[in-house]
Amino acid sequence: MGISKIIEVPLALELPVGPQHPALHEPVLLKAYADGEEIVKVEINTGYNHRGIEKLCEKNSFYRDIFIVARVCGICNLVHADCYVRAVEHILGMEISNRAKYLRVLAMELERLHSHMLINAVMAENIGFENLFMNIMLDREKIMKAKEILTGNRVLSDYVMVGGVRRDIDGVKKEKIKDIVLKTEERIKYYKKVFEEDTTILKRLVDVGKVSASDVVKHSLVGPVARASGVKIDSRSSDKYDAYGEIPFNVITRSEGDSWARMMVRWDEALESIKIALHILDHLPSDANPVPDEKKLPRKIPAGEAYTRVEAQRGELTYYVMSDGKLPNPYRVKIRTPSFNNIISSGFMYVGYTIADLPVILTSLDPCISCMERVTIVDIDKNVSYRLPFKELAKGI
Amino acid sequence: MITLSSTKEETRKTCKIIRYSPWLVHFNTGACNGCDIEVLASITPLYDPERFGVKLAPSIRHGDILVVTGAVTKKSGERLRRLYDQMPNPKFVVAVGACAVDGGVFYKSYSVEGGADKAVPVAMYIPGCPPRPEAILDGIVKLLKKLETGDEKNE
Amino acid sequence: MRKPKLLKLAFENLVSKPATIQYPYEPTVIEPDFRGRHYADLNKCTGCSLCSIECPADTIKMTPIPQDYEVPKSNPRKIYPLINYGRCVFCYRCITVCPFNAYVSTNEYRLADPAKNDSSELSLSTLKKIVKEG
Amino acid sequence: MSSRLDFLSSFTIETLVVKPGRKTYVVKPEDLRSVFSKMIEVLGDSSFYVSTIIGTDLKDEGRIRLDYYVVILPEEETIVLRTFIPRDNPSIDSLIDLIPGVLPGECETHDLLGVVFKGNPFLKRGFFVPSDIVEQGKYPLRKDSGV
Repeated sequence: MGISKIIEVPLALELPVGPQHPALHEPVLLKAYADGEEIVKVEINTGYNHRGIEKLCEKNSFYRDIFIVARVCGICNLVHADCYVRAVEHILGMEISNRAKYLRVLAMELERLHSHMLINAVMAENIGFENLFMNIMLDREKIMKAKEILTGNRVLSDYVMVGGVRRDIDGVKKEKIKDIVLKTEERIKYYKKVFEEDTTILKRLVDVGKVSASDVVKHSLVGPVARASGVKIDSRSSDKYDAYGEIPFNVITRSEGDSWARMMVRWDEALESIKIALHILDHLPSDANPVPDEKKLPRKIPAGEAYTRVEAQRGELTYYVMSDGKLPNPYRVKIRTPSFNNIISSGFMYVGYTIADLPVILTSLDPCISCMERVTIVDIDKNVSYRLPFKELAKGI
Repeated sequence: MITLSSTKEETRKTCKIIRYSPWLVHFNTGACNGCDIEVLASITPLYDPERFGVKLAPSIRHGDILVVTGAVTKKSGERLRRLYDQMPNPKFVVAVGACAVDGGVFYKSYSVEGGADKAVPVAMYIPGCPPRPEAILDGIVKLLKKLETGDEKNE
Repeated sequence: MRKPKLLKLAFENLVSKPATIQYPYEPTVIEPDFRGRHYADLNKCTGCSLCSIECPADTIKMTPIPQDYEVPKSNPRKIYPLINYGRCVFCYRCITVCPFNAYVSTNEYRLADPAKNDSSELSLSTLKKIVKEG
Repeated sequence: MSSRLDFLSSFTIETLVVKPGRKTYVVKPEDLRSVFSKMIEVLGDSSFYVSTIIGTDLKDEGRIRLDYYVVILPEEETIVLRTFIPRDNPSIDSLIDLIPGVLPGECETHDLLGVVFKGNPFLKRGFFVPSDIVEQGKYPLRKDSGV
């Protein structure tokens, strides 16, 4: 019996970064197959965070969905609620007052600020810079206080309602938020300087997880991940929703395309958000009462469909809401979150880097697993010499 | 297996071990990570839980209190049970947030078991969506105080 | 030689006030309109159960008022909203949608409890107990 | 911008608008692949990206509707390519080799709605839908799934 097949069996280490892991704050299982130190293949295995939100949205009425949809992701909850509410307003053909638009943009920019500070703090923690993590989180508490003053709750702000916002802002609150934002501005400038000069950060982040512009577009990566590779996409400047048409701001892009560039794009965007917030606090129009009377909102939603885009902290977030006019529930709600594209097709980014770079690259994509939890991913080996780990050999080819 | 409601004397003796330095292990069973960033914020120097000896344990084997956030999805429910069995005795579970206490807004969904008490025995519930960092610390301090008095009823 | 900047920072931190708030002994500043514990004031509540329909987490159950309480005439069906704080997400939808503004909201946030509690004793405290004669 | 897209008119059956102002082209499912390969040819493969694939189960019409939302890059304009496929055994050919970015959308539509994308080797059932739903062979987003 001749030898039919020779199987070259290298010792490929299969490293499960399990659903419970000090570095990961959310349940995702990264199975990294590494040959020695170099990562050969990453199998991203999810399913731990799937809560069936789209089916749940079909079972609840339009107004109850605002609060379910806001709980898709804790860090970007206001952006989800705002995008969903604008979709319902397009179906209803309802116009909202200018003041409500400005207040929505102010709340979203405060949320972008604290989200960018959080992901930079988690990146500092993952590369072992514990002290910087503690300092950034300390300053982030001030932004949470500003958000609590504006919307009434620190994280999940339930601030948006069909037809406007749920709380108005008076002079005292405006002053409090203003000096909090001004104090945070110099702190962020200081942290940006630390990220530019500190040798440990530069060694760990520069030239790690490099992505070219054409790869970004082919894999439809969005948000700071795309802008760090020179692709200029930003829903705020293209869709000009809410009050972004009247507020001067510029889209930040860099060209290096590695993890360090992604972090610097986030710091620059944080400074940009501060400029927007200060501009809003100075030019807040007072044309009408932004708080709609929730007792008189229409019960019956006419048939129709709407597709709205919004620039969440991690990229372009889109909502598709369709109502068939008969039921008070939506017929179909489709949520496509930025992490859905960024994490799932990012298997190709890890190939060629060492195991120590795995958490760095994953954190530089700003993973929001609770956003991403829609689908399963399977191993993507991109033109890599296929090596047979023991486990798959046992399963039989 | 010594749990809360075995003999009162035993509970008080064993709980004296962890009363001064309870180490937390945080497991997110399908949460919207609102509660996770609040747990993270409560570890930072502003609230400084190290005054009570509270610290994030590096691995589950060193943990005393398992902080569960999130509506337990069916798939991460098995991982929660396995994690609970891996913890050394005496062990307690704190359910943080409306989703972990009773399922929150997702309790009717098809892929959610709803509430941590359907998978593991829970010692302390901290409602709120998300509870403030002070509320989380307040819950843990209440659990520690309850351990001293040892007047434990529920399993 | 970039090192002295670190020394300056270290010295700054040495003299600056500690950033920690001694939480249980020194209360942290809570905004007056923070969304905390809330319960129904049964003098105004008419038992229309609109709040339990609108609650996104279905935590409000309309339960009958026990016998030994004086029920105002405006509540014919003698039922009141019972909020199960375990599942409540504190979105204040019930407060904004209640046609009679019958909800009392506080910014109380320390709700940790070994058992899942609800708003029964708070709501019933708004009613007068019937004094048993003899 | 519309001048570059008039090659679409040869494929479209009808055009409509999804609020607010997204031009929609209804195409037949068989020539979806040729539409995208022509788009790569005309626009170049790094000047548009597929933002999302939305599958909707139209139970009373007995059809499943698939919308491909494509963002044209320099001006970031969103256009929609809409196809209808029969509901009983829905299958359409995959675009995974032309555009790697459709992988998440196709995997999700397969796992939630049961649409088979011919040629996509990565379709797996039941990694994120809990295992008891998979055994019952149900697709959660179908209207009659009774989940």
